[in-house]
Amino acid sequence: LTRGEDSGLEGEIRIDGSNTLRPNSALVAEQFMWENNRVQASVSASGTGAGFQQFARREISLQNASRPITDEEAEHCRENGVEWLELEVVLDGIALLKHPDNDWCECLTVDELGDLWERGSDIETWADLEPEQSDEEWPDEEISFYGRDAASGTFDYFTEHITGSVGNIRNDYSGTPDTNNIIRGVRGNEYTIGFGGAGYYYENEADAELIAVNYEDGEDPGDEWDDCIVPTRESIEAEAYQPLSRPMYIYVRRDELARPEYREFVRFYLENTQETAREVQFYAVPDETIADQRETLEAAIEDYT
Amino acid sequence: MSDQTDGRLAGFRSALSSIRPNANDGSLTGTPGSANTEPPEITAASSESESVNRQRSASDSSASAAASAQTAAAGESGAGLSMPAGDKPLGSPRVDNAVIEARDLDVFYGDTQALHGINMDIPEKEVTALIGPSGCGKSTFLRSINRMNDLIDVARVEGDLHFHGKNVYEDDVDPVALRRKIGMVFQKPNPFPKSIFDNVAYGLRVQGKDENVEEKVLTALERAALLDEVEDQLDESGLDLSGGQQQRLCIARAIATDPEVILMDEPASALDPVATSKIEDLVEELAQEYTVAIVTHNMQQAARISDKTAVFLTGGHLVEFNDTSKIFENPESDRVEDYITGKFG
Amino acid sequence: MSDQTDGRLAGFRSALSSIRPNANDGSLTGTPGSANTEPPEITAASSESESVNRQRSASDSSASAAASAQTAAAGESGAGLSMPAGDKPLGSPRVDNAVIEARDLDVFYGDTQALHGINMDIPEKEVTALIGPSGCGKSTFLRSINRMNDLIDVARVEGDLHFHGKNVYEDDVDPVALRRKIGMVFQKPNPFPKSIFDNVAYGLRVQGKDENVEEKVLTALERAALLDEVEDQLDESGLDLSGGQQQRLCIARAIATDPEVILMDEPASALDPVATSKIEDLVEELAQEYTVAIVTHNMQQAARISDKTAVFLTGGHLVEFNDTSKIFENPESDRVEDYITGKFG
Amino acid sequence: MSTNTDTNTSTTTTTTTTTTTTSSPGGDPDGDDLDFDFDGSSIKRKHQLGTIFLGLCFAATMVGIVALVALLADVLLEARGWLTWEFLTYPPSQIAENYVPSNYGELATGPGGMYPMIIGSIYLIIMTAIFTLFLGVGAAIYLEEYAPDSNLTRFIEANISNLAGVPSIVYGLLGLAVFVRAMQTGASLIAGALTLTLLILPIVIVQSQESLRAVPDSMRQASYGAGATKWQTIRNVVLPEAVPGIMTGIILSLSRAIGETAPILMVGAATTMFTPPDLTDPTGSFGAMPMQIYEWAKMPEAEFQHVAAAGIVVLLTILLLMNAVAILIRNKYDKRS
Amino acid sequence: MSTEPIDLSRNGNDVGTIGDRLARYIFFGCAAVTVATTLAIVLVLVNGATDFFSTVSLTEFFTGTDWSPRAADNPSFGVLPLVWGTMMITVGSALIAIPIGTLTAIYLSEYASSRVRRVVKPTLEILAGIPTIVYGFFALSFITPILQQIYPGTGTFNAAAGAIVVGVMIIPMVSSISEDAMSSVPDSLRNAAYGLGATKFEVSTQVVLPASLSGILAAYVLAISRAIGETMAVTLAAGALAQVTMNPFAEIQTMTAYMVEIGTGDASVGSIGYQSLFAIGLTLFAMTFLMNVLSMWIRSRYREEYE
Ligand SMILES: Nc1ncnc2c1ncn2[C@@H]1O[C@H](COP(=O)(O)OP(=O)(O)OP(=O)(O)O)[C@@H](O)[C@H]1O
Ligand SMILES: Nc1ncnc2c1ncn2[C@@H]1O[C@H](COP(=O)(O)OP(=O)(O)OP(=O)(O)O)[C@@H](O)[C@H]1O
Ligand SMILES: [Mg+2]
Ligand SMILES: [Mg+2]
Ligand SMILES: O=P([O-])([O-])[O-]
Repeated sequence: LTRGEDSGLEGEIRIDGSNTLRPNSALVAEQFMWENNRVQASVSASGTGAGFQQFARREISLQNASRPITDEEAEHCRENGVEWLELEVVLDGIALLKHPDNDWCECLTVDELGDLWERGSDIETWADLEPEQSDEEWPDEEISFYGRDAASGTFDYFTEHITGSVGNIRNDYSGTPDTNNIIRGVRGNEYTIGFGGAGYYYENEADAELIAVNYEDGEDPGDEWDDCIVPTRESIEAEAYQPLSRPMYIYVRRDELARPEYREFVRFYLENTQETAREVQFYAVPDETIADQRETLEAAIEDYT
Repeated sequence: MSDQTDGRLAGFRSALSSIRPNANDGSLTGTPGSANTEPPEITAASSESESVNRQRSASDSSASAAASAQTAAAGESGAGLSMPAGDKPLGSPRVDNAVIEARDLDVFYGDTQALHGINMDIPEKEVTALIGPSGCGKSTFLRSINRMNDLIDVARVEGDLHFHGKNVYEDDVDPVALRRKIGMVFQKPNPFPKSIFDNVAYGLRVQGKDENVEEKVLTALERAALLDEVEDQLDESGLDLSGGQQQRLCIARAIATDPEVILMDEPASALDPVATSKIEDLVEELAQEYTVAIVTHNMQQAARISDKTAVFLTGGHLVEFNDTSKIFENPESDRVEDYITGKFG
Repeated sequence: MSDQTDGRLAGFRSALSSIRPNANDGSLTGTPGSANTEPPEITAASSESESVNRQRSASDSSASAAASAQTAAAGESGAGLSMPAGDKPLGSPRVDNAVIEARDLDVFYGDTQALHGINMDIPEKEVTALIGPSGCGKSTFLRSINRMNDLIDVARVEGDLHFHGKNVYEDDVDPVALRRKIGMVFQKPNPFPKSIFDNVAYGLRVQGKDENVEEKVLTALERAALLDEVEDQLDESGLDLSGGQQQRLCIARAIATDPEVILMDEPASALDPVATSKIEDLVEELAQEYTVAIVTHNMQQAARISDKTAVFLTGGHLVEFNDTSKIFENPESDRVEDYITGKFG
Repeated sequence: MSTNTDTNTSTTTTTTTTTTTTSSPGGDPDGDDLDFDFDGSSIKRKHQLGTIFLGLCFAATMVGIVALVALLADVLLEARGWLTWEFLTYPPSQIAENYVPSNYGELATGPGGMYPMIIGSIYLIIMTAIFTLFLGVGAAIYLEEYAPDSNLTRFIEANISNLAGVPSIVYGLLGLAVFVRAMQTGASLIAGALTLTLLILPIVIVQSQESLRAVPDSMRQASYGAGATKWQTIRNVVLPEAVPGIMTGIILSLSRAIGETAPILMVGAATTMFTPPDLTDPTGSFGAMPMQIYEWAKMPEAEFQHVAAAGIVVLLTILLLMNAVAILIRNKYDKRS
Repeated sequence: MSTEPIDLSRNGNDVGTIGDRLARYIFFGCAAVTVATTLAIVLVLVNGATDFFSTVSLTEFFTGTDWSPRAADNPSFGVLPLVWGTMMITVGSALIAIPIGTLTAIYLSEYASSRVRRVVKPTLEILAGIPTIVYGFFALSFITPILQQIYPGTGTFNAAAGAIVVGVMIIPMVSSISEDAMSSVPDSLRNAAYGLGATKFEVSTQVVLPASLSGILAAYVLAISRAIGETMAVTLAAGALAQVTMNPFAEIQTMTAYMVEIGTGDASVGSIGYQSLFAIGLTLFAMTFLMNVLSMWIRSRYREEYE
């Protein structure tokens, strides 16, 4: 059984890395393969870090990354003579979620969030969390915590930007690799708070609501934005939802650009990623960024043909 | 109190049932001169059961004499085919002091009939031996006494079996209660994988006779002539004993609960001669207090230990029942004689 | 070349071993007048083995006569304990035309000894019957001839067994090669779950005798007196045949590869009389071309079909070996006489 | 008769112990005393207990059955309407709408399905079957036909029974460390198949041993007696006889392997495949059904729960078919013997 | 004739002999693979765990009550919460499977007709053959919603749902193996008890059950061992929150679920998170190994001898 069209291109492209970015790359690969059905672009998701290790060892040809490459990983690549191209392909917003019946907590500052989520936090109930100048009394009910698991880039990013260092998180939160489960967790209990990809929220709007974030220390996002910002397509693509929106990347191996099917695939990726990002609950990077990256790519391709 | 009345009436009732034509068995009704057609005046007899028994056995012996004459003639004409008419065995199947009375007892396994209209009594406090070739239904008969046949899915019993005058196949009889009165010892020693003590105590505990268990266990072991050998190892597993000891353990287990009747199905067939003779001594001993029915393959054994002997022959027929001495010295049936002298079977 | 020399010397060596006192068996050494103290001049004989055999058998008969006299006396004093001295059987265990010669053959299963110093020959193209009570080691001896005992983990063989003068227990003998010369038929018919044709062809195929398979199969079936009955169903499973046919099929399978010797371990014991008599006819037929050794429980059978008979008795001793007519008409040992007349065993 | 009934009622009101004492005068087996408890009224309590116990046992049995029915019904209900021919024959998609049958007509690409994973699983199972057939049967033959009764043999057998109890995820870890990393096969079909092979090997060995043991010794003797060597005997007589049993065991083990998720997950099965893995390139990447189901179950859109259920139905169907084949083989074999 | 030289030597007749000798070594090699597998498992696990324990002390690992392996500035590696999670699932599933499985076995062996047994036993065995991921799905889509109806505080992920599905999964292990053990109790023992006036209930519980105890206990141990190592069902159903809690309706994380988390997540080779995989794997292996040894010991210690 063969599906799709035969463009004459043929070969295997192994993609691995971020769990978070996987759906986007998978969708791009899927669409690419409908047009080039003799190219086998397989997507695995062993995580950004594990992916970079394989990338450096040339075991894979394209790496999904939910964060930029670290110095250590870059060093590793250089040792093996792997040269790469970093392409920003999607934006993600990390949403803070609450139960639909929770009408007391609308907005939290980053500091409040830090106090709430940090390791050893003594905030146990919503009443503990209640800001001084609140209109309403917050219930004296224990909060339950959900979030992405410690093995995810989402987790790394969230902890780094909310509690100040990677991995600094209270140890009674429930971490899961499946954001869906976070939504289910939130839906199951009125006093839950959770964090996870914003896109998942929009798939399950009936089950959860968003908590807005007030980034007092950050750049002023501009006049059109309130202090309390919820992750929406506009707020994220305008990078106003801070600090919880972030770009994600693919890393392309320059030497692989010699292969026509690989070349075509990367081109195809940049062409389609804005659209696919939205389909898999991410947000599109700005047009200018895409245009710039195309030029970089074409230049690199020049070198290898 | 009423139970006692029941017991006293049992003899009468059994007498009644023994002369009632068996509606199930059409073949009987037509048999001329059969004991079943005895004049019904006995039904009127409402005296004590003992006297009923006596009366009956008197009439029976005349009947059986007639039957035996008839069979003897048949036996000459076609050996191997002669059957006592109307499933009435030769000899004297009625005894005065019967505890168990089988009346036209048929047993079927699925479609095959393993016992054909058995009529015989088992006398109290005597040893009754059941002999016959393999497959003739001895075990089947034994098992039908304490309703162990209930445990075989395909087994079906028709006819009556009276225990103290009560038909044990009536609906209101609980086989569990019955088996507490009628103990059983099996062909292969089958001690539980428990200690010797617990093996013997098992029946007591199950039957709720929890007082003086220790004393009762020791008495039972003593009576089973095993106590001396196992006194020091009552806590050890019953499986560690030798075959003969195991079988005596099973006998001790059976008598510990003080049943009235003990059924033994070839209790010595798995044992060596020494163990066998111990068991034989024991059986004779037991007969002083218990009613014993014993199946054996071994003719000499039957001759040695039993008071009465029932000879079954192939096909599930009881051919002759009489005093053991009579059976072994001068059987009425030729086929029995052939069997006993080893000419066939 | 050395093999050949070996073969020629075998007769000599076996003669030597037969007179060597059995060091393992202390009880024997003290026996006065035992055959073991024969003058050693035979060891000097280095002529061709045939002549050695002749010579030996002559001296043996005198020895056995002495032994038999002795045993007869012993037999009267304590039946069941008399053993021929020095494991030397009564009768004439040496034959002129021996194909197989056992010399002081002991077989052990673990610690228990199943055969004690067997000395006997199996003559060529005759039927040799092995009889004796159950458990006396007949099967064990048969299996030690073609080294089927190798397949039993606990079995251990000591002493020599010569096949055409070659000791089959020497290190350089391949049991597989040996079994290709010595076929075997078992107590229970054991055809393979293959077609009749493939059953018979099996031996041919494993032995690489792949030419004219069809012809050979048909010939074997013919010789086994089975061809007529199965001609039309050669492709059907061997398991669909009757017991007697299956056993003839097994015989056909054994002879298809044209072995020299055929060992049969109670080949008819699982069969009915009709099938048995067919097998018996067949055995007599086979003896025209093959050397046959047959174990049987059935004395009449041994008497009917065999030329020589070896009588084993309990404990794994070969008590007497002689012409069948001699054994059945006038055995030297009283115990053999008792056994044959059914007085024991 | 009526008096008898009266006795019944009176005895039920009394306690068991007192009834026992009245109905069996201790130490007096005198036959004249006919005070029998024929109807078992003194043990009524025990009979009631027995009835309750039987009820409990029956209820317990039903728990398992009901759970099975509930599980199958749950999966089937969730999958209803989502399991189509297209689902079986198209590659998977990231877009939930692609799986909705009513959308099929208006899709830009094509319907979503699990075709490459079905084929991937089948390839995985074929390779696993080849490895286990060779290793499992070989080991069983060694243990049954060759091994001496030695300490080494006993050690090997104890080791096999221990291996049967090692959790599947530990095998995954083993596969990851040994095949993927040390032997450099990468996250490939061959690494998956080898891992699954090691996982089911102990079960296959034990079942093959049983089948070999069931071949009557008379067959072996007949063969040796005909002058066959050991290997000829094994190949021509023992194996053909044992094959049905061995096949049953292997198929049942494979049906376990085909549903195993943890090992192939550790080994790194791909989650997106457009075309089936290439059997001629065993070091290429691979996908398999359970991995895909796990992936779908983790997807955010609620629709994917149904897609996962549809995938489960496909997996269970294949699994039950394999079981059915095993049972057929066993039944055929049983009839023969 | 009888002196004609005869060649019975090995080389003289070479049909199949080479294959014969080769076969032995090949088959031994196959059997040796199983030993190599065990060796490899131990080596891989010990090797990885050694790296882990060069950073983390054994005391911390086995006595710590906080499992935060990924915390950047102050990770802590107390395995207790994971072991606790595994224990909750194991004990919970045993509480379900042992009584239900045993009663089922008694029903099948002592009460059911052979026709019922022939149908019910393999039907139940299907339960053990269903992929564990399906159980995970079943827990999320069926069991947990029911639990939430009964006890509203139930979390989306909870130990109870995990324990229930694992319990259901191992019922057939208990029931089938126990039933085999009970059926192999000879009828003579039953007859002995019936002959003494025992009721069916007494025969089943006082005779058959004790007589088949070793088989039944071995079944329990095997089932528990399976529950300890169960992975996908608990990963999906019980969650990923490593905590020590008494509340069965709260989320927990088992050792196996943690391994899946690391296995699918972003643990790079050489990182402490990756190494912890092997430390946990080794602990898991040790636990199931002990269970196996226990089961072998039970079998040999209490081997039934009826004769
Ligand atoms: N459980 C059973 N199911 C079917 N048929 C049975 C069963 N038990 C016995 N039979 C058949 O009933 C007949 C009588 O069997 P029974 O065991 O009573 O004979 P027996 O006289 O005790 O023989 P033996 O001396 O060999 O013990 C036999 O034909 C036997 O095959
Ligand atoms: N495989 C074995 N392992 C241990 N002992 C054995 C084995 N085979 C036979 N024996 C013992 O060796 C002795 C001789 O056995 P063998 O089978 O040779 O007797 P037999 O004369 O053939 O008896 P039968 O006529 O019953 O077949 C017996 O005591 C037997 O118990
Ligand atoms: Mg019997
Ligand atoms: Mg024999
Ligand atoms: O899988 P990650 O994107 O969280 O590394």
